[in-house]
Amino acid sequence: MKFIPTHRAGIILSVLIGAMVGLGYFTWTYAEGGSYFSNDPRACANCHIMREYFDSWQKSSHHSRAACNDCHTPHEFFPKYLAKGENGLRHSWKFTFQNFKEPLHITQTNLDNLQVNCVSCHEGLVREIAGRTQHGNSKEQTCIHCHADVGHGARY
Amino acid sequence: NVRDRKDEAREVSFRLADITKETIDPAVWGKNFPRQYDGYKRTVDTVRTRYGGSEAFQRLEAEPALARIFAGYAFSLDYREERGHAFMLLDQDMTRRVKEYKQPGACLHCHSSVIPAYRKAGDGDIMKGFEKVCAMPYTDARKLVDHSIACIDCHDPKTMDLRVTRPAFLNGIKAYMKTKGIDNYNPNTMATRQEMRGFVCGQCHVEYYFKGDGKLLTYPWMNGLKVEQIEAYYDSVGFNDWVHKETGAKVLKAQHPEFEMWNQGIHSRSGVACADCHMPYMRDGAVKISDHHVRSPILNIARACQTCHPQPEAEMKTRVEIIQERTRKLLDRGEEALVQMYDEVKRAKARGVSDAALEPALKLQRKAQFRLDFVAAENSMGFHAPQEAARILGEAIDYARQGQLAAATAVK
Amino acid sequence: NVRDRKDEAREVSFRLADITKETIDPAVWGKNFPRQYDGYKRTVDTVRTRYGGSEAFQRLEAEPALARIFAGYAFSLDYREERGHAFMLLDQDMTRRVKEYKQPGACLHCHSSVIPAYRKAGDGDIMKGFEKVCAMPYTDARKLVDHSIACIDCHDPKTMDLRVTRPAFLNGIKAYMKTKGIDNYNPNTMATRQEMRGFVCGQCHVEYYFKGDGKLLTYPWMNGLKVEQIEAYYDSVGFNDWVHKETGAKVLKAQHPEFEMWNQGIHSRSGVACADCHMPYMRDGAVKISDHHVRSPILNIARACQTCHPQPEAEMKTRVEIIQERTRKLLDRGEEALVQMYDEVKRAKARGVSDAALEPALKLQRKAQFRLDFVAAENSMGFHAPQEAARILGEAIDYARQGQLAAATAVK
Ligand code: HEC
Ligand code: HEC
Ligand code: HEC
Ligand code: HEC
Ligand code: HEC
Ligand code: HEC
Ligand code: HEC
Ligand code: HEC
Ligand code: HEC
Ligand code: HEC
Ligand code: HEC
Ligand code: HEC
Ligand code: HEC
Ligand code: HEC
Ligand SMILES: [Ca+2]
Ligand SMILES: [Ca+2]
Repeated sequence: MKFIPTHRAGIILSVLIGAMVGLGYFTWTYAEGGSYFSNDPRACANCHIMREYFDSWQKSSHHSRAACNDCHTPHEFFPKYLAKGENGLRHSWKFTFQNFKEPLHITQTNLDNLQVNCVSCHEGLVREIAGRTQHGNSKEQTCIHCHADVGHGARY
Repeated sequence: NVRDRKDEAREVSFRLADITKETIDPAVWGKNFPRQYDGYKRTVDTVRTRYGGSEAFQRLEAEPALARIFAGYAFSLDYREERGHAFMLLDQDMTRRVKEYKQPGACLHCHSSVIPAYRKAGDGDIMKGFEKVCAMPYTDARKLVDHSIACIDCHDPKTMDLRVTRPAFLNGIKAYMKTKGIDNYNPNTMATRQEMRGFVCGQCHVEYYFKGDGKLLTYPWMNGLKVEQIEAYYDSVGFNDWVHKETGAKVLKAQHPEFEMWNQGIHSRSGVACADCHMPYMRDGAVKISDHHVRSPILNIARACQTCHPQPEAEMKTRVEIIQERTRKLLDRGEEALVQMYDEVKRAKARGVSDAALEPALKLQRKAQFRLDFVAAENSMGFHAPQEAARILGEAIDYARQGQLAAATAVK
Repeated sequence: NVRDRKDEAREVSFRLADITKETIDPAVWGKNFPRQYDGYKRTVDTVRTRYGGSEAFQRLEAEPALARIFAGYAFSLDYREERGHAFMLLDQDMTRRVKEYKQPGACLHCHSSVIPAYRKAGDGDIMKGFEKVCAMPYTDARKLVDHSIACIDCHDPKTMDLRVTRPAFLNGIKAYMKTKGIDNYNPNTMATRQEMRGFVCGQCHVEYYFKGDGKLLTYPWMNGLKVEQIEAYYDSVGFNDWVHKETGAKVLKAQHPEFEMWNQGIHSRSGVACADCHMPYMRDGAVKISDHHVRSPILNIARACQTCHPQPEAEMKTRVEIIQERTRKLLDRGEEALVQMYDEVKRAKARGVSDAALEPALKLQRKAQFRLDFVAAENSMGFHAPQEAARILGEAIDYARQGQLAAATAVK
């Protein structure tokens, strides 16, 4: 399941970095987009709309075991910073222009990353059940199908 | 200690025994997968829950109206609460419905590990063997099998992936998918893993009938899975299970439509499959496995419900019971209406009303009876689709009372 | 932009205006809480949903059976879909039920910001004033109020905490809590915040009747909140709303039992209150506020449902519609049964059957009619408690058909 940074990923990364520079000072710094490169959960909460996720994470079963990035970004170096760049840019942009839909909902790509992360920490335990696919149909059974509350507590 | 656990975790699937598509005996599979085999063996347990569980009590005694509802049919002789998978072949052998009635080989499709027998009977062609065995007398076909459900019925012996093998299901699901515009549906290549976690059970936990003289086991899903769609199919082919002894109505019996009802419920819409509740994951040493002790989730609420529902166990149990009690009360009401209808029909006959004049009443009986039974024979007492179960019973009551009225006002 | 938003987050509540327990005018409150006031004003919107929404169409036209069901009662003249809170006083003034019938001051309890008027009429004692105003003719009482629901009806003017003020609710909930073994229940001191998010609505969205000659507005919860418990109370005090014109039955009308039905549903069991769906949190700049545009959640699925249910909007809409459609179909069935029952009673009368002989049929009509209306008059088309709604309708159908049968077989 190791993610090998491909040539394409590299190109995207450079384009993204270029775009970020282009976006200029305001969006990135004032909206604290740089927070994305920190591993400190408080950095995420720099944006007030991340606040409730920070709060709920603190009350969740994983607050002493996993921080935001442990679940939400790939663990390997290149994919990690690619994801952070992509997310950071998109989120900063949307935050600045307030054009996102609420309630927030995790994207499919980030959901896939999340799944990989659950499995990577819990590999031993779930080796019998994870990674099993159905005849070429790669649709996994996701962990959060049952454990939706691990990161942020129960929804209600 | 930790080291032990880590070691344990590594040796999850030893491949001691060689498993082929002919290996029925679960003990052999169990050499490779002892944890799952352990659970599987525990389906011999017998514990009762309020409306379910695994004690084979006589339903006809618990609910005397049933004897009249099934008057003239084998079910009025012997009809029990079902129990664990371990008993399926034994219970079929022992029921008075088999001992005192002639049954076809079709019965074995869902009560035994039958695929190798089909393969053999069909000279390698399972579908052909299936057709052949269906038509045989039960006693003859019985000699071809010797095991109730086994690992091979749900698993691919090479990959251990889930797969479905039952011919009647393969035909049925293909017909059903066609109603949704999907041609040539093959679950083994087209279903997601989560879907397979329901389909493997849908192989058997479904409404069925024996089609024509060949007694071909058929799932009546050509119009859809809802009760009125199934009824419409039976009407269109002019099928009836038996003639009601008290009234002479041509009636239908519903059998365990768990798959069909679950399909109408909110859990199925949310992608929650049978295995999620009836085979929840459990921790066994350092690994998590599927609990192969298939049983009532009420006996295992912590694992079956609480990963998704954080409420306390007692609360989850109460939720189930509220749903089941509402269903049970409507069922009682429906049974009373049916029985009163029979009385009315008998009074009409005593008055000398002709069969022709009673025809409308008997047609209504057919509708009422099938709906009532669709809920009564479904084994979750409404839980798999609470509002749908209540809706169906509301219709059953309506038709039964209309039938009663038709009989009461029929003129000779 | 971001700077604005950061600033905004800081200045949540300015206190510009002074608010007292006599301040009805929401515009004054609005000075301190402009965001909530903005939403509040939007309840003038009129948008229709499949089974609800805020367009005041004539229900009697949409559903012709209703005119027969309410035969002889004011509701057979004018009965509309309700609309937003802004219209409550206007709609009461305009209905032919008020214009062409004599109504008591009791009506104003739920259609106006009436507490200061009660206080005045009771010389400082709200409960006494309430009793007095209930007994007045509508036209006289009407002069005491001049505003539909206002901030003061749900909020404590000092703390802005939720509170309930309506005397009939305070009496009703006290009686209900007594059935659960809790004496002297006072929601304003004993309820949790989450409970209050339902109680403020339960002040008005409930079944009621006018007790005795004093027309005292009363919530019939002395045995509990379920339909048969309410019916038992009415039976025990010998109450009926009117005499059915076609049959002569003494019947009951149910009115908007949202609070009672919601109480039977899974959302209420899970602690999900009215405000969670009908006044969901919304972000206004950097602050989160409760959306004071109280309306159908179908028009606001993202906020009303998706905080708890991650499924797509279209899926959530479909879920609601599946539930509502099942309810609607059973309702249709129930209405048909009722109407056919009336016909049967009329035929019996034409045959010369005595009133005494028809008594059993008419008793059944009362039961059927109250149950049917309990679901029909509840404004969520079954959504607030899907299985319970279907159960009640199943019973309604049963009683209506039994009544029809009783009439058909009654001998003179
Ligand atoms: C243990 C894993 C885990 C940790 C740690 C974690 N999250 Fe999450 N997060 C999740 C899961 C799982 C979801 C998706 C929930 C769902 O779809 O039900 C999610 C969803 C989200 C969402 C989108 C909202 C949604 O419901 O889809 C945001 C925003 C978010 N997390 C932010 C954070 C922040 C900020 C932190 C750190 C303070 C954090 N998360 C820590 C697991 C985690
Ligand atoms: C610049 C402000 C800001 C910061 C800092 C921030 N977020 Fe977000 N976040 C947003 C906005 C805006 C959205 C909504 C984006 C959308 O709807 O597409 C969002 C959405 C999300 C989502 C759900 C949507 C998705 O893309 O999957 C997740 C998960 C998330 N953030 C996690 C994080 C984590 C983890 C951090 C810290 C590493 C973080 N956020 C820091 C503003 C921020
Ligand atoms: C950074 C590592 C890490 C990540 C990522 C992670 N976990 Fe965990 N998780 C742990 C640790 C450590 C524990 C506690 C020890 C244990 O039980 O293994 C734990 C405990 C759990 C538990 C048992 C306690 C509880 O909350 O019920 C569950 C279930 C669980 N994790 C599921 C998940 C899921 C699902 C994800 C992905 C959304 C996830 N974990 C992501 C490290 C992680
Ligand atoms: C969300 C959980 C859930 C799902 C999904 C589910 N069931 Fe059930 N099932 C239950 C509950 C709860 C009962 C009631 C058990 C009782 O009364 O003891 C039940 C009862 C049953 C029974 C009777 C058990 C007994 O004790 O006699 C059978 C058989 C059954 N289900 C089969 C199925 C099949 C087949 C499927 C999928 C098509 C399915 N179930 C899906 C929860 C579920
Ligand atoms: C080969 C046919 C077949 C398949 C496949 C099958 N079942 Fe069964 N099941 C049966 C029969 C037959 C019985 C009744 C056995 C008896 O009463 O002797 C039964 C009984 C049950 C019971 C009742 C147990 C009790 O304690 O009362 C449950 C629950 C159940 N099955 C669930 C499932 C689930 C879940 C699946 C899929 C994971 C499944 N079944 C797959 C045929 C099958
Ligand atoms: C389509 C699959 C299927 C077929 C075909 C089938 N069964 Fe079953 N049978 C089941 C399932 C599933 C159960 C458990 C659920 C239940 O009892 O409702 C069961 C339960 C039983 C039971 C135990 C409960 C009871 O009813 O007393 C008996 C006995 C039985 N079957 C006999 C038969 C006989 C005889 C036939 C042939 C006429 C037959 N079965 C055909 C699936 C099937
Ligand atoms: C279909 C439901 C389901 C899915 C999907 C699922 N789990 Fe679980 N999980 C459970 C149940 C049930 C338990 C409790 C087992 C027990 O108590 O024996 C559990 C327990 C756990 C535990 C805690 C074990 C312990 O006792 O400490 C962890 C960690 C965990 N799961 C991780 C995962 C991960 C990672 C995934 C995805 C690969 C996953 N789960 C997918 C149902 C599920
Ligand atoms: C009634 C159907 C059924 C029968 C019979 C059955 N299994 Fe399973 N088995 C399942 C289901 C469902 C899963 C979960 C698969 C998934 O999630 O993809 C499963 C999973 C497994 C797994 C994967 C790990 C796990 O526990 O989830 C193994 C190994 C396994 N079964 C072995 C066996 C063995 C050995 C037998 C016979 C003793 C057996 N099974 C009989 C339905 C069955
Ligand atoms: C894999 C997740 C999962 C499992 C396991 C599960 N549920 Fe659910 N349940 C859901 C979802 C999803 C819903 C739909 C509502 C929602 O979206 O929250 C739901 C809804 C319900 C409801 C409300 C619907 C209704 O019909 O009234 C009840 C009650 C319920 N579940 C009980 C149970 C019980 C009892 C069990 C165990 C036997 C169980 N559930 C197992 C996910 C699950
Ligand atoms: C879980 C969400 C939820 C809760 C909690 C809830 N409702 Fe509703 N309500 C709905 C939905 C969905 C509808 C259907 C709207 C439609 O058909 O347009 C509805 C309809 C209504 C309507 C009719 C609206 C219209 O458009 O005509 C009223 C009035 C109402 N509810 C009042 C209440 C009251 C009072 C409570 C608490 C006692 C309550 N509701 C609790 C979701 C909810
Ligand atoms: C003082 C009495 C009163 C209180 C308190 C009250 N309502 Fe109402 N509500 C009404 C009346 C009267 C109407 C109908 C107005 C009309 O048709 O003119 C109504 C209409 C509605 C509607 C229908 C709106 C539409 O668009 O059709 C909804 C939804 C609703 N109320 C929900 C609530 C909720 C939620 C609460 C509590 C937060 C609440 N109400 C509190 C009296 C009240
Ligand atoms: C217990 C509170 C309460 C009382 C008392 C009350 N109403 Fe209402 N009224 C409501 C609520 C809540 C609604 C919105 C829900 C609905 O229409 O079903 C409503 C809606 C209405 C409507 C608009 C819909 C329609 O029915 O045409 C009219 C008109 C109306 N009421 C008139 C009256 C009259 C006249 C009286 C006195 C005889 C009265 N109300 C007494 C709470 C009340
Ligand atoms: C039908 C009842 C009702 C009416 C009328 C009403 N509110 Fe509210 N209001 C609520 C509810 C419910 C809440 C949520 C309170 C909670 O969660 O504790 C609320 C919350 C608030 C809050 C707290 C912040 C927030 O938004 O959650 C303020 C401020 C407020 N309302 C102001 C007003 C003003 C100003 C008016 C008149 C223009 C008004 N309200 C009319 C029911 C009402
Ligand atoms: C505050 C949380 C919350 C909100 C808001 C909410 N729900 Fe739910 N919903 C629940 C819970 C809790 C359940 C019960 C099942 C469970 O435990 O998952 C549930 C169950 C359901 C079910 C299955 C039960 C049934 O009766 O079939 C449906 C459908 C549903 N919700 C739809 C909605 C819709 C539509 C809305 C918005 C109008 C909504 N919900 C708003 C929490 C919520
Ligand atoms: Ca059983
Ligand atoms: Ca409306």
